[in-house]
Amino acid sequence: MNNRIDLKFKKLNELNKKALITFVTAGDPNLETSYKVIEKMIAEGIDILEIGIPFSDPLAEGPTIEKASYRALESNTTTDDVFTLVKKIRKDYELPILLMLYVNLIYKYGIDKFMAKCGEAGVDGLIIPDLPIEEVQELKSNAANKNIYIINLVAPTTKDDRLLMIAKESEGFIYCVSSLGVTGERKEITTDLSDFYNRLRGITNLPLALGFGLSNKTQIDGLKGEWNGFIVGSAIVNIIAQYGIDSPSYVGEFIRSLKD
Amino acid sequence: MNNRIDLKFKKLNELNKKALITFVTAGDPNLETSYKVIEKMIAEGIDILEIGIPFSDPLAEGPTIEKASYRALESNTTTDDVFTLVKKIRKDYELPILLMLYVNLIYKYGIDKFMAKCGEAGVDGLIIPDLPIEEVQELKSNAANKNIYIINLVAPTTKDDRLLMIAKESEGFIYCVSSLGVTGERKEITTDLSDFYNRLRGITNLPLALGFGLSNKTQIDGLKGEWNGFIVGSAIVNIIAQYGIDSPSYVGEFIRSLKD
Amino acid sequence: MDRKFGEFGGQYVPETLMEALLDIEKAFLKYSKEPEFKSELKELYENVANRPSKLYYASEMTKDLGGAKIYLKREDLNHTGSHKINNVLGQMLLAKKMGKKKIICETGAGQHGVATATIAALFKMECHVFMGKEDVERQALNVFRMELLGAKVTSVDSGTGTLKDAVNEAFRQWTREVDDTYYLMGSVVGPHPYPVMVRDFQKIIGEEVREQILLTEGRLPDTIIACVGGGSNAIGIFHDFIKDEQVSLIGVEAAGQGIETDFHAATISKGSTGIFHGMKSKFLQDEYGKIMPVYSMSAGLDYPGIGPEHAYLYSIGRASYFPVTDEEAIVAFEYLSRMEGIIPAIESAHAIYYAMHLAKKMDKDKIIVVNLSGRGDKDVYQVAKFKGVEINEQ
Amino acid sequence: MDRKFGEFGGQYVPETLMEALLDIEKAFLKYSKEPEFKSELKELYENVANRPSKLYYASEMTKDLGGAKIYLKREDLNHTGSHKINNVLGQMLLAKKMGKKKIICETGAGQHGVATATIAALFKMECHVFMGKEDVERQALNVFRMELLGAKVTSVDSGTGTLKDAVNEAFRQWTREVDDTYYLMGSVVGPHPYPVMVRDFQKIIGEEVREQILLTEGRLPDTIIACVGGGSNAIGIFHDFIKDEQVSLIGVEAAGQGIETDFHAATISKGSTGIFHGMKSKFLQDEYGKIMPVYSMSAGLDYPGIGPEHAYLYSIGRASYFPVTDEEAIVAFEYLSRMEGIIPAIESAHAIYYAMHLAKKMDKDKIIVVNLSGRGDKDVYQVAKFKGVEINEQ
Ligand SMILES: Cc1ncc(COP(=O)(O)O)c(C=O)c1O
Ligand SMILES: Cc1ncc(COP(=O)(O)O)c(C=O)c1O
Repeated sequence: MNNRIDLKFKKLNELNKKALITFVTAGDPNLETSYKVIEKMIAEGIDILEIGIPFSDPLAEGPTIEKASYRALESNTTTDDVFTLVKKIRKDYELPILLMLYVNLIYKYGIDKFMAKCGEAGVDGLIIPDLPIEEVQELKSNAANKNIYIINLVAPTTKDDRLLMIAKESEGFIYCVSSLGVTGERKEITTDLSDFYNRLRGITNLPLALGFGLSNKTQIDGLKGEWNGFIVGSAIVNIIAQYGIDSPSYVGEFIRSLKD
Repeated sequence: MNNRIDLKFKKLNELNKKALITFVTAGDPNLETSYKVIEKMIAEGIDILEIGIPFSDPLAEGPTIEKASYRALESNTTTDDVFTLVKKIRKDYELPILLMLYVNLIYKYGIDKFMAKCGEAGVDGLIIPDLPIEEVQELKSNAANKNIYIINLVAPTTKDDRLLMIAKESEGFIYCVSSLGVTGERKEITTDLSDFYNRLRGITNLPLALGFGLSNKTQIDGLKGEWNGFIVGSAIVNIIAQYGIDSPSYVGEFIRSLKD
Repeated sequence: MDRKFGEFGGQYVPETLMEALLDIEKAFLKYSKEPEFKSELKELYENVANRPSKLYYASEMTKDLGGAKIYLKREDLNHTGSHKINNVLGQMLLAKKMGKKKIICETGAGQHGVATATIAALFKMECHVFMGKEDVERQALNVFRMELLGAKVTSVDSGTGTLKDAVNEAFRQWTREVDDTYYLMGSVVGPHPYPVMVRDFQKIIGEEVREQILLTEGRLPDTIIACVGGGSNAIGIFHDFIKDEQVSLIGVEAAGQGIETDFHAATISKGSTGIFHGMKSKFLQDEYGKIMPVYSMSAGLDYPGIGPEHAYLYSIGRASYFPVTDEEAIVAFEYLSRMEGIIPAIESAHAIYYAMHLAKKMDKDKIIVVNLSGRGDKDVYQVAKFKGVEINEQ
Repeated sequence: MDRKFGEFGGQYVPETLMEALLDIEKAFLKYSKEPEFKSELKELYENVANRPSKLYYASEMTKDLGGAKIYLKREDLNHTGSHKINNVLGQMLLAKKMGKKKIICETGAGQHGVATATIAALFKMECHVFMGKEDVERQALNVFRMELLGAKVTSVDSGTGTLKDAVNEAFRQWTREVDDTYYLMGSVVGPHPYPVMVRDFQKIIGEEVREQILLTEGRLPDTIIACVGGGSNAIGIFHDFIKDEQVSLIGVEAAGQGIETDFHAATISKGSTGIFHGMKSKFLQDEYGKIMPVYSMSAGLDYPGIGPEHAYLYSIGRASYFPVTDEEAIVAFEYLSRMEGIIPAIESAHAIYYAMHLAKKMDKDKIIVVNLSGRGDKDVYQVAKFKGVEINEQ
């Protein structure tokens, strides 16, 4: 057990703390800004970093992250650029780094080559929104060879027998989608989250991180259940959309507000 | 034999002259002008007068007479107005007067009543472009009662056996359509008119008057065959379209040019 | 061959056209009896027109209205989208037998023009369509369809710029080139033999209905409803049932803005006997016999006359005729779209409206057949516009 | 049930949708085997879709080209004007059996949207259609048809504003309301079980062709040609003949301005294997897997992917695929209009063009069947515009 994700959750567990996982789209609005935003977030004490690779058709995203993807493509950000970015971060930091990307980016790049590059750059896990467990096998062994976890998602629609299947296949943590729909901030989460947590916890001992729609401390604190981590994405991307190359300090401020 | 039409052709025949039959739409652009145009034409020596009653849908007419019809309707000219006009002319003149009109105007007016009015006003004949001999019986006896002739038309398309039928039914004269198509001036008449004349003359002794597309003396003089009369319409209507209420003297001039 | 239906019908046209009409009558008499012509026409009905057209049980409409069972005769599913093609196939085949190479016709909604242009293309005939200026505007889609099919379309701006004026102009054109041109009349109107001939080429509709309803219901319908412009789709579905006195036959006229206004085309309701377009029949006319301008949002019903056979059926009480307004037709247009997923021609929507009205008052064991004479694709722009929706084609 | 065709197919979707897909698969497996479902579907095919569609012998085209005999499978004569309704009837019936009340779908040319809105109206289901902004503009007629039928139409302006983006947005909407909504996919694309299911609901086309051609010609055709957007009309006509190795199967892709330019949608000719819209198949993509903007004047073919079964048939050499440009499609659009009096959908015109090209090179005793997937009324404005003709709807 030497994947940084496992180590991180083990440590947080010992401290009785929850993981703060934050998301940024690489290259939005350019790679330099992304790097600075990431440095700020790390400085403010995030636990796990999730970097999105831009895609032409991010069909699991709401308008916020969809537009970030288009901005990053506008600045010609490629998968190779993202590896360079990860390498640069990894030089200075040991926190777990996850890539969020659509499966075609891996497939077209070449699965083998993609995993090799991940290993080289220091990627610890992959979040692939359009890859349900039915299709995960094609990537699994290549990823495992490079000690890279594929993080599975579960949704409120996922029934118990399927949760069990997914849990069995999972490693690192399980990405628990808080509500129906695509990514994006939500005023209110209507899913019965404590039931969702209990169903999951009854099935697996893996860390459970909740994502989709989380945007402020009050909301996170108010959530019932013993979640092991929280994933914040659109709220950060919105700040970047607003402030562009000036966003790093605003993002930093926002992260601080979540930690306070 | 006391219809003015017969008398007229008899007299012209004795003088070895051809009939000049001229047309005007009653009420174009108003009844007063029509009256003046008619007086002028009579003064210039026309032989037979043909007065058109305006109709909403004059489907045997070309654009010239069609528009005259619309102008006359614009000035609210009715069938009754036309009877008044005929009466006024008949007070002073003895030349044969023909009404040109579409069959519905008679039918809707009431066949009996219409013929009575014609008789009263001094009408000698009717030219009904949409009444082939197949349908003439319905009017025939009523017209005959008032000594009114229904002038039949024949066309270049009419075959010999049909010419014979029509000739048998005819009285006064036969209106011989010079060419295919609707009324209106023609640069050139392509029908073989001498053949047409010979076919007709082989069948009937009735006077034969040629109409459709005749517009000047040269053209009329140049026509082969021993036609007994010529009908001039659109050429006159064109003058009225151009000069409106000032047209009587121009029409007079034109008639003179035809007689010279 | 009978030239009249009672006092109605006849042949009131310029002498120039008489030989042509007699030729057509002769050819029609000859060919329509020949087995070869019959089998060729049958083949064309099937392979080109897509016949037989379905008799569709409108279950949702029936359920919703709660009265008589409603069946729709689906002429909208014919090739080119209306009943007009039946007649065009018959006459075009006749024109071909007669050795003609040029076809002229009038069109109102454009459906007859499209059908004629279509079959002219297939038969490699020259085709010239006359269409009122106003109709050219409200049925632009059909104008381009005709042009695409190789037809020449002449916009007629004399008179009211609608169907009646298109007929006038087509007649005028015909007199110019009557030697080599066939006038392909689009409805059961005009001089003999058109009303007989067009009826004979459309009567397939009713013949199919008889067979279909006997098959599904084991009995004849109680009521048959069709819209009436010139009256061809109505005669087409009525004809085979005229002898069955128990079947009530209903024609629906366009009441435009209402028959109490000056803006309608309700010939039977408000017209009187007259002679026009070659026939004695009922017309909207003034006291002197001047033909009145008429109005309907539906270009195919915007005509001041009606076929002579309808005037006759009305005069002897065998068929009844009722007016339906623009607004009511639009109600039916939307109703059928939402209820059965069928967008009817705005012409046919007039008949649908009357059926909606009548079905409610009839017992559940009664049967109504409505002739769905055409599809409504051609009308959606106009209805949108009528309802104030902005449509921008780009 | 096989989730893949060789290496192609699969189920690459967000977990949120997986249970829904599994439910659909289960329901499909269950119902599609039940005699009751089968007979209900047969009834719908006949009474609503107007099936069987004619197999039309294109005698004029055959004569003109002087080669193989050409038959057209007339899906354009189906209710709503294209093959799309076959699939919609099947899936809507399934959705009803599953107790669903809300339907969402994507549409390109608008034909699938119109078909879905139509059957949703008939089945009294709520209907929400997603359509690219650019397609909303070039197919305005269909937009209003859908609205008239009671559907809500959402114009999608993300991405390229065409079919692919409409699919993205429909997927997004589905994840929001997956509990009570059925996604009615319009072609043999997307995650399993759609490619299988849509194919099974479209295979009636080929089954009818077999019966019809055996009846008229006593043998199978030599070549079958269909246009390929997602590939449903093509699979529909191919499927029953896949086992008959002697029948050559040809798909025609949209080459837009030419496959040597950046403006085409020729997936097989220029694409590579990838994973998108829930399936592994062939896509037009860059070296990193970004989906490329595609172009075709035909909204129904303007899609960067192809159904996985086509990718498979291509990979094993059982079917061939060829590109046809906008300009060639317009040539065929006009050719078929003038030659047979049939205005084809611009999508189908692609297939017609290839048939024109191929027939000439084949012997007179050979037989080609072309799938005429839809009618062209929806396209006349666009073709007019393409040709520089001014059309003003008033
Ligand atoms: C669909 C449709 N129905 C009805 C009509 C009216 O004609 P008729 O009364 O001859 O059936 C038309 C005429 O264009 C039409 O297009
Ligand atoms: C008439 C027609 N043909 C073909 C297509 C392409 O779809 P598919 O390849 O699924 O048949 C469409 C799509 O809209 C269409 O409308």
